[in-house]
Amino acid sequence: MPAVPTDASAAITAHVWRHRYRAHEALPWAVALAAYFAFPNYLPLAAQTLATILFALSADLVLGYAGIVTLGQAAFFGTGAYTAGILAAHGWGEPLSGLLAAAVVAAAVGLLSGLIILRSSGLTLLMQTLVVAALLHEAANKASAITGGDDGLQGMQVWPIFGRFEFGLFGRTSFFYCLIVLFLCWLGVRRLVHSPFGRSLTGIRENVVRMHAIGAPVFVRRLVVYTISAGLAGISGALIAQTTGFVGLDSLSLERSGTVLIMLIIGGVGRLYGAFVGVPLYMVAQDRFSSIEPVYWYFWIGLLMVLLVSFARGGVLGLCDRLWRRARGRR
Amino acid sequence: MSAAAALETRRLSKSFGALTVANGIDFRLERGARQALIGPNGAGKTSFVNLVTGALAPDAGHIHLDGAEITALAQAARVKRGLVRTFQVTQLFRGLSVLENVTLAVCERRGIGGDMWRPVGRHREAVEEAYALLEPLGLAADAARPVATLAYGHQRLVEIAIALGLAPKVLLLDEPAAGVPSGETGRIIAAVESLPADIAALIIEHDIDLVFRLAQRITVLVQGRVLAEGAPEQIAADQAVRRVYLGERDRR
Amino acid sequence: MSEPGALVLTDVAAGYGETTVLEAIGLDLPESASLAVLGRNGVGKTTLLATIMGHTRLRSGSIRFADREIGTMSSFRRARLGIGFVPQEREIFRSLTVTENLLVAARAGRWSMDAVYGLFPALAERRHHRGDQLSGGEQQMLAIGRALMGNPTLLLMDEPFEGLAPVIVDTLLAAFERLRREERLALILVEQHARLALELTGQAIVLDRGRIVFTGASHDLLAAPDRLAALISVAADRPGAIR
Amino acid sequence: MNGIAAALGVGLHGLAFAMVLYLISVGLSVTMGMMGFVNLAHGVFAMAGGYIVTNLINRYGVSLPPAIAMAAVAVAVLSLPIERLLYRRLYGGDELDQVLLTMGLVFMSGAAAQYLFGALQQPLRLPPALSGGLRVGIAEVSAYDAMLIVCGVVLVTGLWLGVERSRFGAKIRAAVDNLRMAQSLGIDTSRLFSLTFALGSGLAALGGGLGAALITISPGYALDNLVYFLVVVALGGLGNIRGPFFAALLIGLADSACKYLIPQFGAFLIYAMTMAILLWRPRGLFGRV
Repeated sequence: MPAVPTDASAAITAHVWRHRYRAHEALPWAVALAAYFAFPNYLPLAAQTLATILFALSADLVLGYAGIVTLGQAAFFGTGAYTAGILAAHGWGEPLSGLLAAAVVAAAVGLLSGLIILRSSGLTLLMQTLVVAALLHEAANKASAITGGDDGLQGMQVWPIFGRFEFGLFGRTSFFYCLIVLFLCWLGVRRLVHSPFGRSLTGIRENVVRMHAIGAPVFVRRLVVYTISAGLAGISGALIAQTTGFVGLDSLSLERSGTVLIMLIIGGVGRLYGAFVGVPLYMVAQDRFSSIEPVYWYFWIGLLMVLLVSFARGGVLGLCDRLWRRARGRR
Repeated sequence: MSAAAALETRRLSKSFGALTVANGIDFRLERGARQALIGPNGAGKTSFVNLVTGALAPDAGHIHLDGAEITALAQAARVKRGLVRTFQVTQLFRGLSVLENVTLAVCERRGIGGDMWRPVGRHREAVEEAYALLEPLGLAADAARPVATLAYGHQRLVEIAIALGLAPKVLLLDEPAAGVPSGETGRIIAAVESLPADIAALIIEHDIDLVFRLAQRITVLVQGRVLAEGAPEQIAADQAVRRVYLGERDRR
Repeated sequence: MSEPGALVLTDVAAGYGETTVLEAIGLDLPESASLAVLGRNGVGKTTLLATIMGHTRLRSGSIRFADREIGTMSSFRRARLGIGFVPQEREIFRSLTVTENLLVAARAGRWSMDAVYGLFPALAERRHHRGDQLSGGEQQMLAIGRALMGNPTLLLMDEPFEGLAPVIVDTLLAAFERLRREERLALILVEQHARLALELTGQAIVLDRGRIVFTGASHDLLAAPDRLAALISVAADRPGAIR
Repeated sequence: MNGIAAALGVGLHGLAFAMVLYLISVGLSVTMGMMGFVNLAHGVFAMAGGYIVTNLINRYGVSLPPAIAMAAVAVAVLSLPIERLLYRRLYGGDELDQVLLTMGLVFMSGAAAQYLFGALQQPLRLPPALSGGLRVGIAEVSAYDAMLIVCGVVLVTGLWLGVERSRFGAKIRAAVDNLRMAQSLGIDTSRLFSLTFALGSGLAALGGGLGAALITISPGYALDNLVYFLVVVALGGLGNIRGPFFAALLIGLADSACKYLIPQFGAFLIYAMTMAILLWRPRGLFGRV
C-alpha cells in the first residue's frame, strides 16, 4: 500500500474525525437541564418527552439508518412497557432490573420477529411489521388476566431507585431517571452509528446490491440493528410504564407506531438528532393544543404530515440545513 | 497437471424454464490474465457473471476459485475469497462521499465491517487505504464529495476503486465503460490497463475496440455456450464468430 | 408541407439516468422511407429506438416527428402521433389474451383486428390464449400486430427476427414486403442480421459507441461486404487499434 | 344436524364479511399494484362511504339503495382531486413519504369525522325487511347478511365482467403488467390511473356503506381496520382482481369461525395465519412471481 503522508488530505482528516463530539451536541442536554429549572411544574411531561425521544431514536436507527420502513415499532415499545409493568405489578418493583428485563424481552421479540420478517422487503415487509404489532396488541388484549386488557395494567408498585430516590408526584426522580437513561442510550447509539457497523447500515439503506457485492452479511446486519432498536424501544416503554405507573393497550397500537414516525419525521430522519427536535415539538404542541381542543389534535398533526411530505421533506433539521446552505450560498 | 486457474467453471448450467442461459460452460481464467467475454445480446454473459458471483445458483456444474470449489458458497463468502465484480450500471452509495464508498468496502474486506463500537475514524488504516486507492484513479480531489455529484465517468471509476478496495484475485468488470460519454472513456481504459498484475481480470464488454485493446484472450459466448476461445487474432479470423457478428444467415 | 411519418433527429444525446449512451445523433427519415440501424452489440441501437419512443432521458438535441417537436413529449402522446413500437423483448401483456393485446392498442384507421388477423392467420387461431401462453414466434407476430393496431405512420422495430424459427421469419418477411408495398409506412429496423436488414430497407446507418459512423443507401452497403464487415464485425482487422 | 347448521350459519356470516372486505380492498390492490403506491388511507374512502350512507338514512330518511349509490358516486368524485393533488407527486417516490402522507390523511379524516359526527358509532338503521332472519335450508342467516352476500355476488360478478371483458379493464391490466409498454401504445396511463383510483374508492365507499352494520362506522374506522384491508391485499397479491377475493374469503371465513369456535383468541389467529402465509409466499397466495 502506498504510504500516505499524515496530512495527505483534508478528506481523510474530516473522515477520521467525524465521530468527534461537537459543541452543539451538548445543546439538547443543556436544554433539558434548563427546562428542569424553568418549568418545574412540567417535569412529568418532560420525563415522558425524554422517554419518547428514546423511542424515536430507536425508530431512527431502523428507519433512518437501516432504511427499514416500519409501522410496528410500538410492538417493542409495548413489550417493554408490559414487561416492566407486569414485573412491578407482581411484586418486583426494582426499576433498573425491570428496565433491563424490558430491554431483553423486547430485543428477543425483535430478534424473533426480525428473523421472520426481514427476509421480505418493500410492501410485504411494511405489512409484516404492522401485523407483528397487531398480533401483540391482540394478544395483550385477550390475555386480560395478565395485562388487564382494555382497562390497562393496574397496581404497579415501582420501588425507589437504589432504594433511595422515590418516584414522587413532582416527577423529579422520573425526570432524572429518564434523562440519564436516555443519555446513556444516546451515547451507545451515537457510537453505533459512527462505527463501521453503523456506516454499513447506511450502506444497506443506500444500496443493498452494492452491499452484497462487497461481501457484507446484509441480513445479519439488519437483524442485529432491528434487535438493538427493539431493545431500545423496550427500554423507552419501560421508562414510561415505570414513571407513569400505568400501561395501556395503546402502548402497542398502530397509532403509537404511527406517531413515533411522525415525531421523527418532524425532526428529521437519519440524523440522530431528529428525535431530539421532533419529539419535544410534538409533545409540547400536543400538550398545548390538546388542552384547548383535544379532538382536533390529530387533524392538525395529519395536516402537518401532508404538508411536510409535500413541501418540506427532511423535517425541521432538513429545513435548517437548507436555510443554512442558502445563507452561506448568498455570501 | 497444470496449476490451478484463478477462476474455472466446469459444465456450468442454468435454465429458467425453457430458457437455457448457461449450457455446460467450461471456462478458464488464468492467474493474472486479461481476458474478455463477448457475445451477442442474450448470449448469457450477465447470467454467467451472476452464476460465478453467486447471485444465481447453477442447476449443474462446478465453479472453482484458485483451485478451491466455491459452487455452494454464498455471495459474501466468495467476495471474501477475492472474487469481485463491478456493475454495468453503477451501484454506488450515492449519498455518501467517494472516500466513504471505498472505505465501506475496505472495512468489509478487513473484517471490521461488523465492529459496533470503535468509530470508523479510529480504523485509520482502513481510511488511508481507501484514500490511497483513490489517488492513482485521479479521484483524490473528489474524495469528500458525495458520489451523486460526480460526473458519470468518475462514478465508473469509483466503482473500480470499490472493487480494488476488496483486494480481488479475480475481478469481473461488467462493461466498465458503458454509459460514459466518449470524452471520458480514456480514463476508464487507463484504469483498467493499470490494474495490478496479480489480479486476473475478466472484462465483459460489447465494445470490440476496447476488448482488442485490453484482452489477451477472448471467450465468445453464444446462447449459453462457449462458441470460441482464443487470442484476439484467432477470434477475429474465426468463421463461426464472424457469422454471429455479421448476422450472416442462410436464406433458402 | 406536412409529412406525417417524417422523423428528424438533430444532435441528439441521450441515456438512462445519468448515463450517456447516444451522442451527436443526426437523422433525417422522410415519410414512408425505411432505415436499417446496424452496429455491434451495445452500441446504442436499442437506445436509439427508446429515445425516439421517449423512454430515455434526452440530454440535448431535438426530435421532430410529423412536424412537431416531440423531445419532451410523453410516450403515449408520441404513440398517438403515429409512432408504433415493437420492442426487442416483445413485451406482450402476459395476462391479456391475444385479442385484448390488440384491443388496448387500437386506434381508428386502416388497421383493425381483422386486418391483423389477416396478416397473421396463426394469431387468429390463438386469439383467446393469454400472452404468456404464446410461443416466441407468436409473441413476435403479436408485438408487430399490436403496433399496427395503432395505425402508425412510423414503425420502430427492434430485432424482430431474433430467436425465431426460419419459417416464421419468412412469414414476417412476406408481411413486411406487403407493408412496404401497400402501406405508406416509414420503418426503422434494428437488426443483428445485417444482410436481412439491408435487403429490407432503403437507407442504413451504422452506430458505434453511441455515434453514427456510417450513413448511406442500404444497397451500397450490401454491395460492399468488406465495408460492412469493417463497420460491424468483430473481425475488425485492426487488433489494438482504437479508432 | 345442529353442528352442520351452525357451521353453515358461521360460513354464511363469514361470506357476508368477506364480501364487504373484498369490495373495500379490491381497489387498493389494483392501485398499489399499478403504481406501487403504499396507500394506507384507502380505508378513509370506505369510512366516508359509511358516514354518508348512515347519515343519509338516519338523518334524511333516504332508503338504503339510493344512499349507497350516492355514497359511491360522491366518494369516487371526491377521490379524484385527492389523487391528483396529493398522491400523484409521490408516485415512484419514497415508500416512507407515501406512508406518512397517507397516515396523515388517516389522522385528518378521523378527526374530521369526529368533528362532524361525534365520537360515537353510527348505527345503520336497517329497513324492516333486512332486520329479521332467514332460513336457508337448515341454516339460519340474518337478512342483512343475506343481502350482503347477494349484493356482493352481483357487484363482484359485475366487476369481474367489467374488468375482464371491457377495453377499459384490459387497459388497466395492461398497465399493471407493463406500464411503459402500455404508454408506448398510446395509453394515457396517468388518466387511466385516476379513473381506476376513483373506481376503487367508489367501491370502497360502497363496501363501507353496505357493511356499516358489520364493520361499524366510527372515527377510528380507517385506522382500526387498516390491518384487515392490507392483509387482504397482501395475501391476495398486488395488482390482482381475483386474488383479493379469495383472500377476503379466507379472512372472512376464518374470522367468523374463530369468533364462533374460539372467541378468546379473536383476531390473533388471523394475524398469525397472515404471518405464516407471507413467510411461505411473500407475494401473497395469488401474487405474480
